[in-house]
Amino acid sequence: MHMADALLSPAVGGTMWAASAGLLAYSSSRLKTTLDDNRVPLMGVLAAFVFAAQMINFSIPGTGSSGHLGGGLILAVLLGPHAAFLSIASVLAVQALFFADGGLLALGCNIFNLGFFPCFLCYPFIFKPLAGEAPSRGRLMTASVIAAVVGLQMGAFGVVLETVASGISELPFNSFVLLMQPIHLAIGLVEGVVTAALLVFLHKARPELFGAAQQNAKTRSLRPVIVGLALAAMVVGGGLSWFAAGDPDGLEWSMAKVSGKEELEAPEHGIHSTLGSLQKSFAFLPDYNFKEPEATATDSGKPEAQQTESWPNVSAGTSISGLLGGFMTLCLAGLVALLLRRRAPSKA
Amino acid sequence: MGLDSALHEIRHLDDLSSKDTPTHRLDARAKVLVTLFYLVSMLSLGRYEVSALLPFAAFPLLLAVQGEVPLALLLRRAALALPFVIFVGIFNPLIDRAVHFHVGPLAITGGMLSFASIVLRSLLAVTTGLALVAVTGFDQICRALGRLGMPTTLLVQLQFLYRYLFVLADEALRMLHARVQRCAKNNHPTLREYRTLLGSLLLRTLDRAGRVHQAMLCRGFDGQMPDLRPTTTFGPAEWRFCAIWGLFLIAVRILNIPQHLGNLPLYLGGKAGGLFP
Amino acid sequence: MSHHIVELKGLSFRYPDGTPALDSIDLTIHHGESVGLVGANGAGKSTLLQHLCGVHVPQAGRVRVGDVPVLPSTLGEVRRTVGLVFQDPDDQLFMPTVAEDVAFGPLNIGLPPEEAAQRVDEALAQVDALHLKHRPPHRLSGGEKRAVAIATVLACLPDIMVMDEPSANLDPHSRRLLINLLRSFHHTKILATHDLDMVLDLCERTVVMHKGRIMADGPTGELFSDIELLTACALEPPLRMQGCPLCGAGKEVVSELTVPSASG
Amino acid sequence: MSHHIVELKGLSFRYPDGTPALDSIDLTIHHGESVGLVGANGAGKSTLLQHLCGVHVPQAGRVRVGDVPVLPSTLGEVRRTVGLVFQDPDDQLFMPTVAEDVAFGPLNIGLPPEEAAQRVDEALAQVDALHLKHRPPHRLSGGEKRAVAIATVLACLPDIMVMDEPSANLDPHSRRLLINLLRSFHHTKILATHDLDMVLDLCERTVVMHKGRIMADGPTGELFSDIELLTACALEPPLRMQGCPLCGAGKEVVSELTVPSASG
Ligand SMILES: Nc1ncnc2c1ncn2[C@@H]1O[C@H](COP(=O)(O)OP(=O)(O)OP(=O)(O)O)[C@@H](O)[C@H]1O
Ligand SMILES: Nc1ncnc2c1ncn2[C@@H]1O[C@H](COP(=O)(O)OP(=O)(O)OP(=O)(O)O)[C@@H](O)[C@H]1O
Ligand SMILES: [Mg+2]
Ligand SMILES: [Mg+2]
Repeated sequence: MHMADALLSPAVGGTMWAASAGLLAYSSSRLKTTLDDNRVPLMGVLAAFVFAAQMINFSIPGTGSSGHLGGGLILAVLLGPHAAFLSIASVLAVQALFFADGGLLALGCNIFNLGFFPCFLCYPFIFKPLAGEAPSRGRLMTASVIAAVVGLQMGAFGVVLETVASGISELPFNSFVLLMQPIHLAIGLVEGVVTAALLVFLHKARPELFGAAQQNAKTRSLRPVIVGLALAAMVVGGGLSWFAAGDPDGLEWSMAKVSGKEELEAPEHGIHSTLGSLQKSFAFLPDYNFKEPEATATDSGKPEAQQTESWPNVSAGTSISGLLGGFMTLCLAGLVALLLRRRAPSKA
Repeated sequence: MGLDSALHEIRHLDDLSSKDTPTHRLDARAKVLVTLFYLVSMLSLGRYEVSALLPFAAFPLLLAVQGEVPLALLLRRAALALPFVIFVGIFNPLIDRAVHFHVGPLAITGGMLSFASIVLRSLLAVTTGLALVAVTGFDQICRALGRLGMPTTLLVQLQFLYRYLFVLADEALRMLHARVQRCAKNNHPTLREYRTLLGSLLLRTLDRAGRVHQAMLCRGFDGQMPDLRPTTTFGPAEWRFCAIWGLFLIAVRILNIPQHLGNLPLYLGGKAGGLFP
Repeated sequence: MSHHIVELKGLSFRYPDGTPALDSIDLTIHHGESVGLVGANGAGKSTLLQHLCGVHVPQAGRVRVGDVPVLPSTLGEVRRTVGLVFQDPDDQLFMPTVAEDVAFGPLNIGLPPEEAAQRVDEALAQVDALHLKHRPPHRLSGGEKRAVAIATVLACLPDIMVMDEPSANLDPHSRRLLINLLRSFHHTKILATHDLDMVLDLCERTVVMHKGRIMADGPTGELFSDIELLTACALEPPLRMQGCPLCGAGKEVVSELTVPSASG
Repeated sequence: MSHHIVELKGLSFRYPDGTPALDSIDLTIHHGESVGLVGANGAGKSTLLQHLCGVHVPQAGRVRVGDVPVLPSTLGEVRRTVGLVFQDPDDQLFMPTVAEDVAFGPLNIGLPPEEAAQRVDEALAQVDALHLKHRPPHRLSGGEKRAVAIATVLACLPDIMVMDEPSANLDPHSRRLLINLLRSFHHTKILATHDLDMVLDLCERTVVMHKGRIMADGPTGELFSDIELLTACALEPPLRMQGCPLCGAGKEVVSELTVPSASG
């Protein structure tokens, strides 16, 4: 599911844009140095394929509903993480421009949610170890399903974090997670099954193509991926937790709303509110959060709580805990990958 | 969205963008920058702001009118983008029940305000994005982004994607038609059929990519796309466009014009209540 | 059989993006007729054919196949009557093996597997492609693909056979096989093509389209001798009618064209 | 000019999946010659052409273009000499506008932008497509795409022009335009095609391929009268040589084939 502009605050959108732009720059610089140049048209044409494939539905037996390919994982398998990340970004950009899927500000979030997780986490750390060097049909199936499910769970969680951090929607964190994750479990299963089906088909029709892809994959060093991962985890952990950890519980948040007063309700302080919104309007960029909170309070002459109400609280404490959490997540992911890698050969 | 209608929608926007109006002729960088500034300033409004959002409609409206983009198209598309936003926003009225003011007997809660605000934001963001594409064209937007610092690899990517989208989508459509022709009912393919449909399409896609690459090599491609010459310059018209809209956006962002209008009697009549007692 | 009349009345069609493709087409084709549909690139031939099997539904005017008007509700019935062979065989073949591909139609209309298997064999034998039965379609040569694509349609036992540029990309031998196959097929045939020589071989009647309209409709030989008409519609007489280099005949007919002499 | 001789010696090639495509090919083509390459589907025509501009590098035997052997190290030079027009123009047109597409080659060989722009205009004028200059390729009709694809190659000023099935899917009028264009082009031309009538119009020399080998090589008119050879290679005489329906001539030549009489 795409994150939408309307649910996003510019601060969160900007942070995610920065994260995605960094990853895009990194990926394309990596490609420039390693690219055997036949990838250039391959990336573009495969992106067009994914774009078209996303609009073809198949009926899911027994449910009366229909599903389709998402494409992130299959691109990662066919192109490798860096090229795949660029391809997904371009698909999302076209969707944002032509179908307003998500929107321009939310594009950063969407590239991160739908590109980073499948390409840089699920493919190298879940799909590759599980599928192994010479994948059998069964292993392709398991690897794709697990990788796709995990990828979409992460993506959905990203949407939740971004939405909650933006504070435009009132949906409490807990309930939103409970809504989004199960839906995306189903979507992930479909995605995994379709990806696997396609890979099996391709494997049968063009074994030679597969061998080459695997070889490419083998020679690719994991270090940059891990570096990228660490960077991303820091961005997510550090950046987002400023917004998220400040109000961990949406319910509490809305309770605060009840007690707090809003400008609309108090039209009598005309000039003050004008000054206040003047202050605010120059603060829509992320760096707002680095401004001294005191300054805001004194300038507008209103209690700080009111001024920053729709804005996340920044405190060194939450940032540090966010970084710590991000670091722990990264360790956990590494551990899981290690375990999977150990187990993969014994499965064959 | 089905492939059929998706392709049609893209072609339609593509058609509109090949018109020739003064707005179309502006350097794409100006339009892209103003659009981004627009989105940031509009979306940075507080979540209970409804009236303050209204003046922001001026930008997409004027862009559409000057660029001869049918408004109905923009609104129809904007409506299509609403479901997810409503799905997430619909909880606001249920959760945030703090009464902000009364309109007659009706109590307006914060949730209602923020829900209305979300819907309005979505409509504005979507119409603006689409208007931008319709008066600029995909290719020009990509180039503008390239000239503003987007990596070349990504730029080339986007152009390839756009080019082959039409070829592949047409191929896929013909395959779907061929399938439907041999089916008694017009239903979605089963997973098995889907696999082989997409699989065949993927095989052909891979072949095509190989041929395209060969064609590029035959014309001297050495891994570097030749520098695409800028076709437009950032002249006085562009500066004027940026300045006017920049000032306008700052103004409507700072001053809640509708509210000030509403409060006009209040300013005139001193502290005697207001529109919303 | 009256129920295999194909009737188009005042048919107009515009693509969703506004491109006009058909403009008040009136056309009646009787059972057993073999009709060639010719015209420039973009004249509307493919669009017209696609109306006959419900790929497009008429926007103005009406289409009847036999007693059944082509409407969204009758598409199932119409599709069983009309078999369309697409211009690109790759578009038509999507199952993992040739046999499954040919069986797809029969199984979909509810035939039991044994009967479907029999139909597969019959249809493949008709196009001389029985040996390809277990091959994957994407590994066939162009001509083989074309033959199998035709078999997939034959297996549905259509009463009306509609083909879009069937001879493109075929080598001369495969083209000849195709012509002979079609000649042996006695149902109604409608062929859209740029291969006017094939039309000369197969169709007693020809319809010339131009910019979405029918410019002429009559006996093939007559139309193909009308140089003015052909030139106006971006066509030329069939090659066999253009100055045979052995006898030099026909040169005067096509003197308006820059017909070259063979240099060999 | 000796440096525009094309020479293949003992050339063999297998695709990575093991399909044999070329089997010890020996062929020499001199400057200014116009050669038709004909043969059944899958005979190896496209594979051969692709060796001439380094798409494939010889696995056995060698290929020389002028004084330069085709090797990975000389590909840049070879590709500047040989211009290949692909069968499907969609493979060849990948830039956002026609002008940029045609400029792609000139810019890549390092021409300054102004000079490249001039080449674009010249090349487009040659194929009568100057009016398409600012259109995006995905909005052109099939024939227009083909013309632009040819212009992209012309703009590189190749000394040797190599085309793969250039007349497929064109309507007769566009095909005639193409033939006239090619006739006005005086460099070496090599055309792989199933359109033997076009070969008859354009090429004084023809090479017949079959299953990866060269079966015959000689004057076009002579080869095309050798029914036995043609039949063995899944070919037929050009249509214009097959019993012209006006004069009935040539019938005896092709009596082995089931040449039908026009029914109109
Ligand atoms: N999917 C589409 N969307 C918009 N316009 C289309 C579409 N398909 C075809 N057209 C346009 O409709 C007109 C008729 O097209 P059609 O494919 O019927 O021509 P045709 O006679 O089959 O040409 P050809 O000989 O090149 O196959 C053309 O102008 C074409 O550009
Ligand atoms: N990419 C490929 N991988 C494997 N085999 C191939 C590939 N391309 C072609 N072949 C095979 O190589 C042989 C020669 O093919 P080629 O394309 O050169 O034939 P052609 O003479 O151009 O035929 P056509 O007239 O159908 O274009 C054929 O048997 C074909 O199946
Ligand atoms: Mg057609
Ligand atoms: Mg070929």
